[in-house]
Amino acid sequence: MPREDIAQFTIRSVQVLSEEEDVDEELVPSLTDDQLLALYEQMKRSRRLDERAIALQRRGELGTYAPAIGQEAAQVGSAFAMADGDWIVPSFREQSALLARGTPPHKILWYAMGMEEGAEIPGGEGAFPPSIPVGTQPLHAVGIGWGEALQGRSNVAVTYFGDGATSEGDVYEALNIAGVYDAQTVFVCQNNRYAISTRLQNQTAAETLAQKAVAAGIEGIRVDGNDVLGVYRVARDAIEKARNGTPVLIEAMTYRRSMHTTSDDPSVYREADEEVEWEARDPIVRFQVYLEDRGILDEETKSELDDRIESEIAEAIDRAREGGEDIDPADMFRYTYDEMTPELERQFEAFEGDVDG
Amino acid sequence: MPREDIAQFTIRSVQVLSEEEDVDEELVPSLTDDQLLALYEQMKRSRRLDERAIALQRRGELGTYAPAIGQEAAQVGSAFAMADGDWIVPSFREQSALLARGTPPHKILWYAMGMEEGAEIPGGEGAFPPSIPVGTQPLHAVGIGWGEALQGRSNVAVTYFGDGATSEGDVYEALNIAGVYDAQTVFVCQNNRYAISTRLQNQTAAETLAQKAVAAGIEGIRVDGNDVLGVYRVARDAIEKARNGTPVLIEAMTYRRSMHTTSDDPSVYREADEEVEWEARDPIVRFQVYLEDRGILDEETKSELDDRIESEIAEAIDRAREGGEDIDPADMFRYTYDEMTPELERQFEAFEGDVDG
Amino acid sequence: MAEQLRMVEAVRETLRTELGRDDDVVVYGEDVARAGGVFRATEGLVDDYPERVFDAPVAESGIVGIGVGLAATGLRPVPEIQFQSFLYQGFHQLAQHVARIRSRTRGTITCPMTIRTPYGGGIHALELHSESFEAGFSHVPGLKVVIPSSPAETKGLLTAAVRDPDPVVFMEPTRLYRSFREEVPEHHEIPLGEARVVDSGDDVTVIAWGSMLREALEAVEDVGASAEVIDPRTLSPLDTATIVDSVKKTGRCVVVHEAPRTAGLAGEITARINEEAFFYLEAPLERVTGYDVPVPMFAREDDYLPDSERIAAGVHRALDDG
Amino acid sequence: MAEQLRMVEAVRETLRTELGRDDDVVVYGEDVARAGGVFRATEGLVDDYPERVFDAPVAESGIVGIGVGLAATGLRPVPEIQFQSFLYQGFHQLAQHVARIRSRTRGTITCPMTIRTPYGGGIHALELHSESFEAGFSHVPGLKVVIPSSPAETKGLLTAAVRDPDPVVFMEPTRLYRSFREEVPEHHEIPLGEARVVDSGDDVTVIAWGSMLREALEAVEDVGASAEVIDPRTLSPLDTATIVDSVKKTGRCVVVHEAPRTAGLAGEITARINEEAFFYLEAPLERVTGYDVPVPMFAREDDYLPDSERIAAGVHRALDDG
Ligand SMILES: Cc1ncc(C[n+]2csc(CCOP(=O)(O)OP(=O)(O)O)c2C)c(N)n1
Ligand SMILES: Cc1ncc(C[n+]2csc(CCOP(=O)(O)OP(=O)(O)O)c2C)c(N)n1
Ligand SMILES: [Mg+2]
Ligand SMILES: [Mg+2]
Repeated sequence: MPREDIAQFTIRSVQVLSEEEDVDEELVPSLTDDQLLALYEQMKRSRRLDERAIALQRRGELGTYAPAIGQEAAQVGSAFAMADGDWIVPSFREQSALLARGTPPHKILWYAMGMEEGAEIPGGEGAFPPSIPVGTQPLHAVGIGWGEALQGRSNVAVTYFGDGATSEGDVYEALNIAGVYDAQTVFVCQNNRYAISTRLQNQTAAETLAQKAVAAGIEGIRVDGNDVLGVYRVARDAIEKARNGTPVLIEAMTYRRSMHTTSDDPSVYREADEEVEWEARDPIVRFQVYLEDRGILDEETKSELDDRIESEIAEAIDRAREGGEDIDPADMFRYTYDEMTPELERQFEAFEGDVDG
Repeated sequence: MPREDIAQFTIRSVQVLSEEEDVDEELVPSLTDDQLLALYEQMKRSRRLDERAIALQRRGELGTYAPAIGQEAAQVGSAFAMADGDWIVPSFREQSALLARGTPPHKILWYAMGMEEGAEIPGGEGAFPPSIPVGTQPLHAVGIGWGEALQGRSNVAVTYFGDGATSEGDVYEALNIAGVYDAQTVFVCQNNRYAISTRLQNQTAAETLAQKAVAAGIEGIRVDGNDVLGVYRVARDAIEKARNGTPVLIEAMTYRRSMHTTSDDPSVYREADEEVEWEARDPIVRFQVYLEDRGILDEETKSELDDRIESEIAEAIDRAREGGEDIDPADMFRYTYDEMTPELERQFEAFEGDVDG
Repeated sequence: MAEQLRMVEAVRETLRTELGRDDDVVVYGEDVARAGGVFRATEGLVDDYPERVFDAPVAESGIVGIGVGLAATGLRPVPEIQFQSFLYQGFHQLAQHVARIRSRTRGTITCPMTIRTPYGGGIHALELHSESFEAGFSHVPGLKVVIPSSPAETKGLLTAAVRDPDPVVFMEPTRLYRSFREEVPEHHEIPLGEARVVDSGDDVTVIAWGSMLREALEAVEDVGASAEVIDPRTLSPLDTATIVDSVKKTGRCVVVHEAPRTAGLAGEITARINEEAFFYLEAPLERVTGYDVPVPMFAREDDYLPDSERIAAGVHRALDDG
Repeated sequence: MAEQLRMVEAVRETLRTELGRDDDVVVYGEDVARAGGVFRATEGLVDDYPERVFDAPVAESGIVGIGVGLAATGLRPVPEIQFQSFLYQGFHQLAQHVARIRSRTRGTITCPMTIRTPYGGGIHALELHSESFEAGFSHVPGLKVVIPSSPAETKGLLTAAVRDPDPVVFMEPTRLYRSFREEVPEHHEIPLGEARVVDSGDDVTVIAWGSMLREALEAVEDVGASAEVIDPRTLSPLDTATIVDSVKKTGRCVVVHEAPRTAGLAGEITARINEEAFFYLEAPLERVTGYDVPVPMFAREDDYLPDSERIAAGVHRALDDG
């Protein structure tokens, strides 16, 4: 065996609905018209929430906000493939996925208003709140995917992170441990080409991010992340595998069309041309044309749907504002431990009396 | 592009001198007889130091010691491929490599006697001291490999770590950053099949460790780590690449023939059979037969060489013992900062006076 | 039925009991299953509970991080970090998630995880095998920090830790693992947050934990003073009341720890005493601690570690001053 | 020639000067080159020094760890960690290597690295963007910890940090980045380890750093007491002498910090004062600090952070007691 090729790996890329509106008939998932419309609606809902949120932030009503604009297909397509009991473990830009999994929009706004109420997940909802430290949450998803397996349940955890996150040791540890423990976990990496200002070539020498899976000995696959049908298809297959103890990494190729967060100014580090180019490749537009071509979406349905979203979000904003008015700052003392410690109680009393340090 | 294979990776394994003493004539490095003997001698030196060290530890003269027995070819072969000015960045089991790079054996003993003197590297020696926290030192090697490049120098850093270390996020970060910065760094992973008691299948689902390189977009290659000629050959090529800004990961397949450290009892977690099997595959024996077959090594040379090593190590032990007698504990205050801080000075005075806390 | 056990055996028996008592308990960590842990603290557990005792890859951030997920599914993770210094590899998971998941989700997701980890000096171990970072962990709100000082205490405190609804960093002094046996009751739970008055006395209060407690007791005997010796046991939350009551009585106090002095817990304890017993103090509070240097390698370790002699000198100063 | 600069500009100009002065200085970190840093602290530097200013992958352990290697080759790494909480990702590299490489190699390998990192609350940032772990870093021997409180101080201290032969964690209060301008001399170096007496007074000593200094000054003015206000500037090594001298004069002291109280540096400072000025103390030392809770999200942040009002209350207590 002097010189021998001992292992070979292939990274495959999948697309179901192309930019030219061609469809891979073999791969196209069999979804009812209602399901197809639901996918569309969820993307629109997220887009609209983002637009309103950016405006609210500009008016000082929200804190730093990270829009998902342009990434809706990657998130909604994958979230849609999840089943009851499955867990979503997001990063900080996953409102599309969270909305699709049932998080009410006012909670997303509360989170952006700096309120823990927005990170409060009533038990059994199968969701984790946003995770700010980049790349840390995939480990939680591995713990969940393993924990479900240990308890003989078939629920999976689907976790989201970005291209930049793949440089963090934690993400690698998560992939690797998932492989060792056959964790019921799916990793969705949204490669939106930027980590704040940093492009992929300054993040890694790897040609694809799907190949990060090779190091962990798990499956990796790439999908056109602006193709909601492709994402759904790939995610559904991955989730099925994960349910059977085979973790999968999905790299969804997409583009962050908006700013990193409302604190960011992309014009400092990228050309407007590029943004224009990607505007044309918008995932919602691509899917809308598909639905229209097939007569699933007409003008009437569209405007009904837009109106519904508009009023839902308006309601959510009202609810968020109301909730924001009467938060109790003393809660910080109540939720640090199950029971307040004596020292905390002392500090709490001082806080209430506003006398002690 | 609906379904497309977009990236392909092959892991190659190399062996030059087989267990059956066959040689791959095309790959065999052109080394002089003296060089071949030097390779042999370095392996023997390390083996003998380990044997004496284990005995010294048993007598209470040393602290915890991690023998490299069985891994000499992986270390000596790679260290031998380094040039003047290159850096070695070891883990805690690299006495074979360190000796081959010129670290005097009494320093290795000092280190095992719990003396910082054993980790003292006179400037310009191009070596880092042992690194105890698993997987942390490859990052230092990346900093060195990048730092040399930034300063227009061609020196490379060769860093060593084990199979277990590949599970640490730091090792992945090191590989990945090396790829981004074209660091002049070679990563030598000694896959000795165990991380203390833990076998590879509990460490990762990856079939090979060389494929960890794929995630970083750098080159990965496997070599028979018990074949000193193969290791030398692969390391020499890797070092040349690294010198030109292409980092390489080498997985050297070997076996830890002895205990993890002198605190460990391998019989708790592995069968004696396995150890016996690997005794027969000892890297020194394989190379010795090769040298004997080719008339490069005869009994006389061998016993000369054994004697030389014996007396060298005896001297090193004497020197280590002497040095151990008069260490100054107050050094701990002197080397914390460039200049002692006022508080440390206070503590130092108390220490000297032995009065204050 | 009480048994004579060493500390390491007390750890093992406690884990065995808890694994048996509660199906949700999961033990994992580097080398804890097949080899039974590098100190043999988990020896044999995998034989009895193969479905809930696991070896882990060498990845401390992973070990800590997955605990957050395991807990979310209803399990009670009890990982081991092989040595306390390697918990630094997972410090971000600890501070960013483990400690905060309850507060940021208003109690809807919690992390009842107990991270066991050997710590401290005195066994001539390798570099970075002898650190004591209890002050750093105690500075992270949301965590509890516990250090036992004897086999029976280990049983009582580890039992409480595993059952606690909050995350606990449970630091086990390696030096005491095998140093002595004592009677350990089969069922024994010591509430977290309660200090133990080990010895009563009137002239000076001496506070010490982990392996320093024995040194302190020895020092006090050498000095021959009437000392009240207190083992806080839980460093966070600290039982201030017991300490303050004692100092109100004695008026003098010595705090001992192995960790470096600066920003160590002796400072915190001093501050609490200062705040609550200032007018009872007759002399400056004394700190007997590790020096502000990296814990040296073991040839110099004995010179670094506080011992009964240095503590005795501290007690003398506390008694003589003022 | 002195200029009117904001703190963030003072950082930038100092880095520019040091890059120009010393070819060994290398600046790197997430988004520091192309975008000039998320706070624009490194804006334009890559244009002037393209060979020594680099964007880094999102990998904080890597950023800290490679610094050890860069330094070994003779460079002076000045990385930025985007927010202080994310230095936790590299805490092991910091504690296991950066802080120890000098002592373990007896000075033959050193790490003159300055890790700049924005810290602290007050700008309504996201979760984990507002922590203050100066106590934890100060508990690691071998590191220096520096916090400036104004643009001019930033210039002087950062200059000294970059030139220092030891590793420095340089924590920049985000709240002050753009809050005010002041005259900043072009050449200015403030020796590390020296506190600044910001205001002289006789009745009480008030110690505060970072953005808390301004709150303290406001509090003191509100109270109308004759207060000596001290900014330690370097938290490790701490200038005990200046603090102790002041407390010997005033007999009363308030220590302020944003970090949680337990195991925070107010405890350490209390202990040092207790040790060296005990017999001068007329009242208990007061701590005005963050609460022992995870820094809440920003809707509750103002309730968490000490402000002039809480500090004033502390000053009143210090003055009234005893
Ligand atoms: C551990 C950590 N380091 C740094 C940051 C600051 N930061 C926030 S987002 C971000 C870039 C993330 O890029 P990517 O993973 O591609 O996600 P995206 O923002 O594109 O969705 C950085 C560096 C952080 N939040 N956490
Ligand atoms: C960060 C860290 N975690 C855990 C340990 C304890 N430990 C020492 S060696 C070792 C196993 C290392 O295995 P491997 O990388 O294969 O190297 P080998 O011992 O086989 O040479 C472990 C877990 C450590 N020293 N550092
Ligand atoms: Mg991105
Ligand atoms: Mg190994």
